[in-house]
Amino acid sequence: MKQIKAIIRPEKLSDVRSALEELDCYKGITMTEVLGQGNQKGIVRSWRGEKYEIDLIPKVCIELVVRDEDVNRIKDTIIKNAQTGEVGDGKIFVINIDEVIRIRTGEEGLSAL
Amino acid sequence: MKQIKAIIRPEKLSDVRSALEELDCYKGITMTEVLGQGNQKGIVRSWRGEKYEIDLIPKVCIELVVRDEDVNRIKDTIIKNAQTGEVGDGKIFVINIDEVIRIRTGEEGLSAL
Amino acid sequence: MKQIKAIIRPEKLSDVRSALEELDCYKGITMTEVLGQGNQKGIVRSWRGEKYEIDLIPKVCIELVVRDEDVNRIKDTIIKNAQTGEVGDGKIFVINIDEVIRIRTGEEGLSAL
Amino acid sequence: METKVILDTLWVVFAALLVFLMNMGFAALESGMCRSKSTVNIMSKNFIVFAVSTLGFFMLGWGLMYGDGNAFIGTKGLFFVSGADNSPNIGDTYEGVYSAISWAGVPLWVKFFFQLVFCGTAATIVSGAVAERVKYISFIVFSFFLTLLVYPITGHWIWGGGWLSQLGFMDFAGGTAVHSLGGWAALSGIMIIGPRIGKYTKSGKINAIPGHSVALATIGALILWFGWFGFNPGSTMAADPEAIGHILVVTNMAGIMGILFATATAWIKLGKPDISMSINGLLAGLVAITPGCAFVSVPSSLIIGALGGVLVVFASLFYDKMKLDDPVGATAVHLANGVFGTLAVGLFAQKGINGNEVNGLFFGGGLHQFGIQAIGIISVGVFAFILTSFLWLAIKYTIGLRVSIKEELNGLDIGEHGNEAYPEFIARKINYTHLLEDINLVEEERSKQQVKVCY
Amino acid sequence: METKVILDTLWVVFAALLVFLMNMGFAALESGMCRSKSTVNIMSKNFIVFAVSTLGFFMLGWGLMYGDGNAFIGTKGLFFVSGADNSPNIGDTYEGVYSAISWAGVPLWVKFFFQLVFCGTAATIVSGAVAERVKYISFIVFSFFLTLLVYPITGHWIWGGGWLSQLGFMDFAGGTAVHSLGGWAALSGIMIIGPRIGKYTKSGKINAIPGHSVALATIGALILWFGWFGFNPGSTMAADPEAIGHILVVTNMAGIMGILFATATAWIKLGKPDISMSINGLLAGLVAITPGCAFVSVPSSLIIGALGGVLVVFASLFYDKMKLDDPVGATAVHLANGVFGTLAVGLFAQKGINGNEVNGLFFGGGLHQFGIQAIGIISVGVFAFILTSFLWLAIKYTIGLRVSIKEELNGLDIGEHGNEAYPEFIARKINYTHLLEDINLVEEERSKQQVKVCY
Amino acid sequence: METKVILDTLWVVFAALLVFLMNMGFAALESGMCRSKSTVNIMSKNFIVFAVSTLGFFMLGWGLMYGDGNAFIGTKGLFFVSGADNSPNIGDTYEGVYSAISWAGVPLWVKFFFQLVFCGTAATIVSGAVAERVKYISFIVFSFFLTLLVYPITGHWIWGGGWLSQLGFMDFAGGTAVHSLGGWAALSGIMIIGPRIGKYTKSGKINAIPGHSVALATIGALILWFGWFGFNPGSTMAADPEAIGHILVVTNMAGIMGILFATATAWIKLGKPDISMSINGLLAGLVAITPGCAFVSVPSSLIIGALGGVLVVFASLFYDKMKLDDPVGATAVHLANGVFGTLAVGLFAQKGINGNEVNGLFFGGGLHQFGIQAIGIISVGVFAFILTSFLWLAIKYTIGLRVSIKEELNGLDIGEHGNEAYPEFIARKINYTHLLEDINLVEEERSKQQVKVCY
Ligand SMILES: Nc1ncnc2c1ncn2[C@@H]1O[C@H](COP(=O)(O)OP(=O)(O)O)[C@@H](O)[C@H]1O
Ligand SMILES: Nc1ncnc2c1ncn2[C@@H]1O[C@H](COP(=O)(O)OP(=O)(O)O)[C@@H](O)[C@H]1O
Ligand SMILES: Nc1ncnc2c1ncn2[C@@H]1O[C@H](COP(=O)(O)OP(=O)(O)O)[C@@H](O)[C@H]1O
Repeated sequence: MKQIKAIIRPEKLSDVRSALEELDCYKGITMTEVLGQGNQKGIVRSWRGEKYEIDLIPKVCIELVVRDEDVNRIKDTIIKNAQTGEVGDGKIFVINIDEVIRIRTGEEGLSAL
Repeated sequence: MKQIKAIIRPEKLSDVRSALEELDCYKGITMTEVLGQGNQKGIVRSWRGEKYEIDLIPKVCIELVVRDEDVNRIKDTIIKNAQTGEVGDGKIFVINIDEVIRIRTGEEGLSAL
Repeated sequence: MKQIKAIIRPEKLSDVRSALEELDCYKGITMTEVLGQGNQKGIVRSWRGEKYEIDLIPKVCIELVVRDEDVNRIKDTIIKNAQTGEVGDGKIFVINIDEVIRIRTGEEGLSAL
Repeated sequence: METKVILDTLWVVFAALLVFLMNMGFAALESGMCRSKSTVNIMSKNFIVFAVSTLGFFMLGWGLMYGDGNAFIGTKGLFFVSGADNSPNIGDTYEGVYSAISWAGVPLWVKFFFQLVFCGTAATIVSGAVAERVKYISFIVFSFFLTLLVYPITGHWIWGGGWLSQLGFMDFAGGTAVHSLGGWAALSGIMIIGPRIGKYTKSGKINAIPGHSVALATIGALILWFGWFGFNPGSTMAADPEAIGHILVVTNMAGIMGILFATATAWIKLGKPDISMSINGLLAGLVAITPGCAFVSVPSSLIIGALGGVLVVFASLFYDKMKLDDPVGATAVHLANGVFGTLAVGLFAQKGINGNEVNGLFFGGGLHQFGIQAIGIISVGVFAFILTSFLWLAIKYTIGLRVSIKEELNGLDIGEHGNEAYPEFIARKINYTHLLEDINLVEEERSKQQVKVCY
Repeated sequence: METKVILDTLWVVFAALLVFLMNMGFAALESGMCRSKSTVNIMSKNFIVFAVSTLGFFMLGWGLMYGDGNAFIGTKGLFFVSGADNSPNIGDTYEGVYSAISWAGVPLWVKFFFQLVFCGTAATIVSGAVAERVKYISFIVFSFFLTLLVYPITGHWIWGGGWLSQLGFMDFAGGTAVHSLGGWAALSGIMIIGPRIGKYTKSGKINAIPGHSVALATIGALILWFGWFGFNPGSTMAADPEAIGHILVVTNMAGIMGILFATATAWIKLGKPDISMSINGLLAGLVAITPGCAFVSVPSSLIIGALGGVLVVFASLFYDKMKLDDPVGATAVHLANGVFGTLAVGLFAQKGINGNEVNGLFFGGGLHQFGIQAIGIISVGVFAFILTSFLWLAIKYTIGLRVSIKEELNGLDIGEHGNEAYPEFIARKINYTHLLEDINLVEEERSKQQVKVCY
Repeated sequence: METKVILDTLWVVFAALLVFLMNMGFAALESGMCRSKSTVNIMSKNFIVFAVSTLGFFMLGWGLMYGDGNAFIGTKGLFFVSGADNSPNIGDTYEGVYSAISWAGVPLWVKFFFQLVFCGTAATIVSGAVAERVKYISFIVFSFFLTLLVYPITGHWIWGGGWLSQLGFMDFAGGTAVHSLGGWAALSGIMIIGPRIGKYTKSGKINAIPGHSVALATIGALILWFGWFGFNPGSTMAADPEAIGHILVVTNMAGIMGILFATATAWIKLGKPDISMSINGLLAGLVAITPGCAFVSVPSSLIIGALGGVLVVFASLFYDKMKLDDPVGATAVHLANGVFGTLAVGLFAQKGINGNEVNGLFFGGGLHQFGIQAIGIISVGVFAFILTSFLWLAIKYTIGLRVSIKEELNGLDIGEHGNEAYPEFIARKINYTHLLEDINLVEEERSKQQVKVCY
């Protein structure tokens, strides 16, 4: 099994999620609010006359653990729906998962997804 | 070494943590507030007469990096204490860790845990 | 490619980030607010006459995905700038990454970093 | 007499300051009912709006409204409240150009300040309706002309000796002069500016956009309730114990019935006692009683408040169905209930209450007064709607009315003000919008560039 | 005379509105001191409680309290404040059925409104104590009967010409009539409803449940302080300069000594100057001075306030030890200090202050007045505690008193109201409860089903 | 006469309570403008400061300020406001030791309370300037001596019959007596305590430290605006309709021009209409008009307010350039504009306005009055700056002035109070400081230990 971890724009989450939900290999998702920095520039703010730059930009990190054979479909769906073509669209990382357990039942492996 | 990453119910964190703390192989924990979606249904809210559903449910993600031989004990302790039997109890993922370093001392490997 | 995941003190983030930005192998970073517990003691607070301890301490988790050959330089830079020598400086974990994709372009592999 | 002037002045100043505090109430209510990414903008709007209103009303508004003149506008002592005036003299001893308000036995500046806070209220009403998308400078310009021109003219008709007051139109504390006027300006605004991105989808779905802080909103509502005890009883502009006591109780009764009935209506119709509806219910009841508070009995006020509470729930749903996006329900509260309350005077007014000489329909007065009320409502409505539409459009085609899509998505706080309201707290975007589904993007197809940079 | 009526009316209206604003103070204080998942619920309770109180007090409460009748209840002019009354006539010229309050020379509706805001305060006190677990509808029903029945009856004894007032019981601004009465209703409530889940464990541990916003709580406390300057000085119900000045200063002195001594006590006993204790100290001092503010000297007020400040800290710890979970300390503030302050009148009262004719124990008056005060406290306490216990139990066994465990864990905001107070901010649950350790689950063993669905 | 006493008392009490409410305004403003990790501390300071001020002003302050005595201090009736006094008698009929304020025809305790709230304001000003680093107990001690000693002495000079008032120094509502005095105390404080960690780096960079809640800050500002309508018009201490009306309008005009010009200045100079500057602009305008509000015309007030609004922006930038870290801009608002406004009296005063007999420079009065104003400003400034510097230093070398670096980094809320303001919300540290770059660490090199434990 693989964990697909994608850093995307918050505005795109809805589009990505509804596209994912239409895939039959979609089982679940876990999401975290993160801050990211890459090629995208930050925004300058000010307070009492002094400017400051927040170069960490709010992003959403979504994680899905899926069967090896589903990685590509999930990946493609994310890319298609999260892409705007502007700098800052984010990244997808794929990581190997050794084990999965469903806490409710104690099931392990693929059936726990 | 392995990273044990578990998505659990927030209400269960105390029970899980105090059980973990009694294990001698417990070294430390890192926790993140996440939102998750799986089989569990969301809750409908409303605002000014319109309903909306938040189908992402607040969960807590705990991560523990442990020696390979301790994975099972940790896993079992989490399952035992996080389980309610209701849909939405969460998942445990196990991921392989290549290296661990303790920043304070620069120690690497098992002694860094 | 490797993911370098470091749990550090929030106060140290600026120092670490500006040091990282000077490395030519630095491409981007994703950061999350986390709570951690290890050897460091928590702080006691009180409310209406009753004390309570928050033994989960606010930390920042930074994640960088880098080429295998850059792991050591990044690691060393983090250690050097995040270290105070006091308990609670945090940990660095290195995890193997199977794939990386840049959502904006669909590029895969090293060029996607 | 001297003592009476002092007493009246104390009362009017006290009441005026309560109304002034409504600025804080509106600021809290409106920002609490919108998203955190617009908090600085809403606070800024509500903060500067009284400054702008003061300027507008001082420069010309007061003169147009209360200056002696014709049935349509004041023409004397127009600028800077500088006409001849020997207040606090009243009646025959009054010499000056502001005779329409010469019945109030307080110094000129006290009159001015009291009228100013009412004018400011009308401007504030608009602020909430166009929130989260209007440009800061455009709102400032609009408010300036609203308080300089629009409010004073209809105000002249009603309170400044103009044709409606000659006709016998009854609007004690400003259900039409203040609330529905502000409501019309809000309505034309939301029609011209369009809904917030994410509110309505092409497929017809209405998305709820919950406010970011119920605490802030509720505090604001409680302050408004408090302020209304200056708004209505203060409109006596005289320390008349019986009238004050009566209006105080009548106002409160309508407010609480508004709460109870709006809460119950929401509970029954929507399944839960949604606090946003309870709050709107309070305000609905208070607005509804405003025009008639001095003319109706306590039992009537219970009925008026209750009807206001029911009305506001249905009005809110109606506006949403019409795809008129009003984040705080300003139109459902101030327009719908300002109109209803003004009509209610024609129904519930009773001879003898505080010296009132007119009976409404339900008390044997027939349809006469009801007709006059309707004429007032319609004429003010048509005039205000057209004039403010023109204003909004003029702004739209000169300095522009709405921020860019990108700025709206990121929040006006950063785009317009360079500030964040809560920079330390981690917020999530509740209302993840299906961008390409949004009705706003239809009209944007013409300007593809804009869509391009919208992310 | 006319001028005096106006002056008194202005003063009473001003004071009443300050007390009205305490609604906002309590709303902010109570929600700030509870968790974010209950904010909508607490705000809703504090918002609707004045509506319900108005209804209760209007329908019957006023009549029971101030209607002429016997030593126990009013029997004339019972319903809808509709008895004969020629206020603002006073003394011999008064003709009507509300003679107990005919000493106040203001119009009837002004009297009513002033008394109403006091009645509302008593109801609000209860709100905080049972917060975070009581069902919304149940609280509404309780408040209705509290203000319709309980508060007016004991109020009749004390202020309505009933047996306690005949006995010479002294309670100037409502230490017993308002505060300890509200406190008893709160106490019976928290005894019957039980503690919040997570507060006490079977092994005897007491868990702190910190409030979600100290900012909100402190703002609330400052507003309450402000409101108290209407509560106490306003109880003159007459614009008497000397009395107003005296009571103003005495009230403030007690409040500040309450702050200073509670802060110091917390600092010494608990190690840090915990702001929750400073806030409770202020309120303790203010409550403690309430019954005697017109009868004691400035130096005495310093002592009373200081004692109140110390008392509230120990009372808070005591209630917690007794496993009586009172999230905002309502009982420690209003009950303990309402009782203490009422007794203090018997100790510190001084002849000559504002026309007072009684000396307390410390000023040579012996134990006489102290005894009367004790009788009043006990009789009101016993009566109120029994009647409100009965009310709570009646509600418990009909519509139910407490939300389900599941709802309590998720927060009442979603369960009861379908709203979230801060939907955009990411919150963590501070008080991760060891669910199976919780004392609430003992009694649930009978109903296993409920435990099942609790997660 | 009796009626006049009542009227004046009502007015003074009303005004005093508005000023009292400024405590809440400052609490909200200051905590909103600082970081969330200091919220409990700031709220605590602003909460206890009125308690401490009451004690200080009651014990000795009042006596020093208003007791009969010499040109420098009062010497009679010094302690506990216990001197002979037959207020509300005035003029020749007055017998007592507080003759400097015997012109006000209200009871002694009313005078005391009114003066107390002004004294409290001066102390509150300091609170914001030294926020986020001062030890709680040290601030308490400082405030005690400020209100016991410093404020009363300069107050005696200006309002207590001392040498400045004999000289003809004009300060109607306390531009110098209250605002610039508080400003000087703040200035000496921030010079001695040093900037917050992270504010200035060794390389000369100035880091913005944004406030944690613009909502809280704006609400606070609106409450302060409201309170100022007690501060200025109330300083008549008499229910004089013309004066009240005039001062009300003049105060508001200066405030709104402050908003408009500060906003515009920020917009032009900094690129965006930063709300923190709009807020400071309001306060700047209000402070600037405070000393002259009874002596200048409405048009003059527009100019004074506008200048205040521009001044505050440049003053803020100037203080930052001087590495004087003032988190809320207290010095830019109260000191700079207190000085400017006091000078402005010498420029804009006009004979005839409210019985004023002096013309300022612009109205043909020459430099005479301007000179007197300058003398007053300088003498009060020098005296206050030296005395408060001495106080701060005395505290620094006894109980210590500043919390440890570690505590400052973690926030004073936990270190000083053991509380968290928002324990449930996940906050991030906006201003990640390059610790080793911070100018504070230079002076710490001596005490390496402290650096060691600082993380
Ligand atoms: N090497 C990296 N390691 C971890 N996160 C990264 C890395 N590079 C980019 N990111 C994340 O991806 C987000 C988008 O990257 P960015 O470089 O701004 O845009 P793009 O990928 O379109 O060039 C960043 O905000 C950051 O969260
Ligand atoms: N495939 C998955 N990938 C990532 N996270 C998942 C996945 N499936 C479930 N989760 C996480 O686990 C949580 C619980 O899962 P859910 O399916 O609701 O309950 P259960 O495991 O009891 O059937 C989800 O809220 C989500 O955070
Ligand atoms: N075994 C572990 N698994 C996951 N996170 C850990 C582990 N050990 C430590 N951490 C994280 O590292 C942080 C610092 O660890 P701690 O033991 O307190 O300090 P030190 O590493 O200096 O001894 C913890 O707060 C926690 O977030």
